[in-house]
Amino acid sequence: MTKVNVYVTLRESVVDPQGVATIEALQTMGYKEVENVRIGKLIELEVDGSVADIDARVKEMCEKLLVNKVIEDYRYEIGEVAGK
Amino acid sequence: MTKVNVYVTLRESVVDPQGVATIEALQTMGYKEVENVRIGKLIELEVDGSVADIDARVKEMCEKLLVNKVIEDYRYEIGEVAGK
Amino acid sequence: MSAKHEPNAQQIKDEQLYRQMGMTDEEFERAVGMLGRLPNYTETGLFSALWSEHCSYKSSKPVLRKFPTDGPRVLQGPGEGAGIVDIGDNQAAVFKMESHNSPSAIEPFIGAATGAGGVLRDVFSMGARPVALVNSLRFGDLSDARDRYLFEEAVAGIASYGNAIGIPTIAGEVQFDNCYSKRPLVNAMAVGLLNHEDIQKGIASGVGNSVMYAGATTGRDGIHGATMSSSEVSIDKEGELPVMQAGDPFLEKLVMEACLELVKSDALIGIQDMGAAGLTSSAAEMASKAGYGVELNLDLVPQREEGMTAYEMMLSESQERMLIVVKKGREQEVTDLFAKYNIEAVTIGKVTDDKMLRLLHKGEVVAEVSADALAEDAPVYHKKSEEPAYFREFQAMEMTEPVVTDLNETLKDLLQRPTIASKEWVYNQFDTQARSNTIVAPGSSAGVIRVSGTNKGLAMTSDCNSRFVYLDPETGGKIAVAEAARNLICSGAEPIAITDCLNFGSADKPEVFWQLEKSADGISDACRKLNAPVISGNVSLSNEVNGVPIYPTPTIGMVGLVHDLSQVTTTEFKRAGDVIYVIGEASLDFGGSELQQMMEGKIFGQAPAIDLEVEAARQKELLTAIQAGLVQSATDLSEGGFAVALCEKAFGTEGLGAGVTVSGSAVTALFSETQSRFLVTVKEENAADFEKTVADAIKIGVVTDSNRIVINGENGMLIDGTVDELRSAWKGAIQCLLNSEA
Amino acid sequence: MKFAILVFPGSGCDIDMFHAVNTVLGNKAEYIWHTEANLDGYDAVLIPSGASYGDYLRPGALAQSSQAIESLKAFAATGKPVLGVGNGFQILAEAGLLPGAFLRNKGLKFRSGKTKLTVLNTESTFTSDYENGQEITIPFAHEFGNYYVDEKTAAELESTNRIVFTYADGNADGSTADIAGVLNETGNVLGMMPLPERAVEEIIGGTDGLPLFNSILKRWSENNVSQA
Ligand SMILES: Nc1ncnc2c1ncn2[C@@H]1O[C@H](COP(=O)(O)OP(=O)(O)O)[C@@H](O)[C@H]1O
Ligand SMILES: [Mg+2]
Repeated sequence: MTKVNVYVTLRESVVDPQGVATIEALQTMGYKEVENVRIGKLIELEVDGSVADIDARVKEMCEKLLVNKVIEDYRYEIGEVAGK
Repeated sequence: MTKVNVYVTLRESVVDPQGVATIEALQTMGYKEVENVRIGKLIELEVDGSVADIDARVKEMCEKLLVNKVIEDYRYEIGEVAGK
Repeated sequence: MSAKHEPNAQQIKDEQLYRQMGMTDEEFERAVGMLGRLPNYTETGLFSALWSEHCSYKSSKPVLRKFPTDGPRVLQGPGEGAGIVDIGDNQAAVFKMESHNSPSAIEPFIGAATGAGGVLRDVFSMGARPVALVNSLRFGDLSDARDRYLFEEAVAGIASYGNAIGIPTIAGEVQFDNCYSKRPLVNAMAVGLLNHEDIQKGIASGVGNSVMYAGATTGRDGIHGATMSSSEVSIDKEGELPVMQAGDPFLEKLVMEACLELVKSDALIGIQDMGAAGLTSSAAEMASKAGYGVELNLDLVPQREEGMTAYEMMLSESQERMLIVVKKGREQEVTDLFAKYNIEAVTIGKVTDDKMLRLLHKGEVVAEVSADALAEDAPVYHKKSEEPAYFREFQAMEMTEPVVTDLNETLKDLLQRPTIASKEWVYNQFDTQARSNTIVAPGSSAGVIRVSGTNKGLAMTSDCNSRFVYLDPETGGKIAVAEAARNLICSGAEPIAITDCLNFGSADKPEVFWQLEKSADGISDACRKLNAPVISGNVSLSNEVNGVPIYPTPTIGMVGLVHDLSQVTTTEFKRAGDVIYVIGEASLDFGGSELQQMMEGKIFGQAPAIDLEVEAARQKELLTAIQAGLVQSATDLSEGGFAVALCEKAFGTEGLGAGVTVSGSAVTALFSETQSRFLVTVKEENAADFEKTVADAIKIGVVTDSNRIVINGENGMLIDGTVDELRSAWKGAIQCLLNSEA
Repeated sequence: MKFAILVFPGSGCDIDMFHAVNTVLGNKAEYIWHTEANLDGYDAVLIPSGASYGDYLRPGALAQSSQAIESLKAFAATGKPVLGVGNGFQILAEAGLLPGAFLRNKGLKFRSGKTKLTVLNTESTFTSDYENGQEITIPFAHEFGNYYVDEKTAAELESTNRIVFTYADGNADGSTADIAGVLNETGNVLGMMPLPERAVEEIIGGTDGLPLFNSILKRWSENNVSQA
């Protein structure tokens, strides 16, 4: 079984209202040192490690389903084959 | 300016409705090799690098606001001091 | 792009760079003529945005002039953010419908959400508190995965915005047809209430008064959205993803509350939202309307991104922004007021007397253009109009009755057609009860909201059967208005005005322009006859995919006044023993019907005829009967005809059914879509009075407690089914289609 | 009896609560803006529904940054009643005044409509006017209505009679143990996802929410008479 982490972030020009509201809350709570907050997604996949060309398959899943390229960017990491 | 990535995931004992829907969709689309999907958050912070003890501060922010420990776990990475 | 790298005026002309912004050679020449010199890059951007179809209505203006826009209740007709009609007691209803088709085709969630957000700003910028949302949707028939995705996401987007801002969605419609495949229509309507003295306008008057900017910061999102909305969508071109302007309902709620507080202040001169073409349109229009000029210092505009150029700032369509003109010296009050809601409000310029829109950036004048030239003097096109060949062909066709072998099965099939099926899947995602004034939530003919603190109500609906409009635009236009009015009448409301969204293909096609003209004629006639003037609206042209226009779809949003909430009437049967009446007889009307589409996979022939005299008379009589308390339930006959409407009256009940007898040919009696018809139930003891009031009412049977729908014809039983089985076909159909695989 | 309605930026349904208490019940409720930190002089606090802070990060989470939360905690500690509905429940849970947390609805979509609830505890400040086991119909509207507590907590809530309402018609959103409303340990804080303030008029959402408000009023007058 292979672990894949997909990191999905909003494209830079897209407003992130969640991030804005969160930074305001942090600052009100006294964390004035926080200068920016962007909230994205972390998608953790467990994939059958025996499949051929995981990389291409993951990329495809991202483009077809996991990521909305009109507003989002992504990158991913294919991890070690974990035991279990 | 220091970049901090906070990774928030649902605790293992909690069923993730979005993850369940996503794995179903992926399998319908033919990605039978996917065995599990969990959807979490990636919170990217930019923090004033000159602040003392960033690590402790970030931990506090997580515990007080960014993470709900009833349902979520987290880890974070404090990155390089980026120029700009 | 930094200003240094912008092409200079000569390059723009020589290399015809204005074309990339959607301007024609003639339009560029016109701009040059008005300026008396070549426009620079920023100025070219200003012209191209404000002279886009979306902002200037340059192709549709001659058509819009046909609409009746006046009436005893009209306080504000078309021309402001939203129209206003008097509803008595010093109160008024404010409403407007707007299209967000183009963005919804690209990113349906955001596109639909910002549509709701934008039209809400139109309403509260008039000084009105929004009290309800309505939406009108058109999608492909759900057999295609992309269409299912677009539909699911658009509905979720509307829900996310309306629910978060706390305004109930109480009515709407969805039509499915493959002419909308990959080119959905998302029209959003907002309705608000105000007291007469709070009416605001978008004007910039009084030399020296301050122009203030409030709300979200400006980013590079949505640049040239207005021009994009005026062209066909191309979604697949790699690397050409436009940056969508995402919405923030949380911020909008705060901006709304602040603005509603601001309208009570005498410091305020004028207010307008930054919609299409953002800062450019709001500044130019406010100056032009008032007969003044505006000078803006763009360095003062709150910016989200670094290094923005004047061009980018002026054309950004970042959401949730307002432009406000305030009496000189009162700026701090306004800043403080917004600060309470954690919103930035800053002075960015002033009103001048020279009628120019002048922009300063980094100490230089970067644009100087007459405000009227931008806002008023856009070219007006009298597009070529030509009757399409299909129309002549269809008109010449002899109508025949479809051959149906199994009436019961056909009824069940019709109930499962997504256009007819229950829309619960949609409206269960909307908070329909927020603010505790919803008297009739989605599911009946129209939504009804209580006018807070009174015993009056506002009923609202949106309607347009675009198949009829396609077959016969003039007749279809009349039907759209008449159907909307019927829905209000059936709810116990007097129709008072309409807003509309004219969704068409490219007006450069003479056949499309003809559709536009003819349907506007039909709409105008019906509005006159039914006393419902047009007080606001929106035009969306170029709705095409691969050069094929959608069916002409002039959506009508109509609002009615319920004089006394005890008169509110709904669709469903109320109790066994009540008498069932049908108003109007069926004739051979299958052109564009749901049955025709279902059986033939296409539509053809003539649209059902409509006689506006008959329509008006029946509506008036039925409303009189309802207001006199004679009517238990009422609904109009629409898609699917009589049998579908009869079933729908039982679906909302627990255990009630109907036993009726109809005359004439079975298929026509059951499924024809003849116009101006209603189904009504009346208590036995009121039957005589009802018949006296409504001339064309025909007694056909009674409400039963049998949980069955039984329809007899001249030669025996036509339909016999349990309400439960019919209901489950109708209820689950959309969900079922959405779960299907590609 | 004087009610405070806590209003956070983005709260939308404060007006529903205001209408229910003032117009329908003829009592007195006042809006308290989240920056006003003083709840002295109020007999009960109502936390309305809506999307405070846009429901961003997690519904109810960002309200924790407001001053009002500290005064709310102090108020709750006095034993006076606190009622949070919808987003108000989420705020109370995020503040640690009630156990549990909220996940997205099982079906992933915002859902609204009316739901049937079973009343399980009629001893509480909030439910004495209901019958035990009574089925009531109450409107709801939420996207994160999927209430989560771990098994141990659920068992504890049950054995201490703190589950006040359960869903009686299918629990479509997936809440643990069908829970629709819970009390804190001392019984003076109630959180529920359905919206009783929208069920106080026949012509709007029915009247099954009225007994809840009447229970609060009754308990208050009993206490105040006995103190006098
Ligand atoms: N997109 C929508 N949003 C809200 N309500 C909707 C929507 N679509 C349909 N509805 C509601 O569903 C009910 C049935 O719609 P429809 O079949 O179009 O009614 P009618 O034929 O009477 O116009 C109406 O109450 C309508 O308001
Ligand atoms: Mg309809």
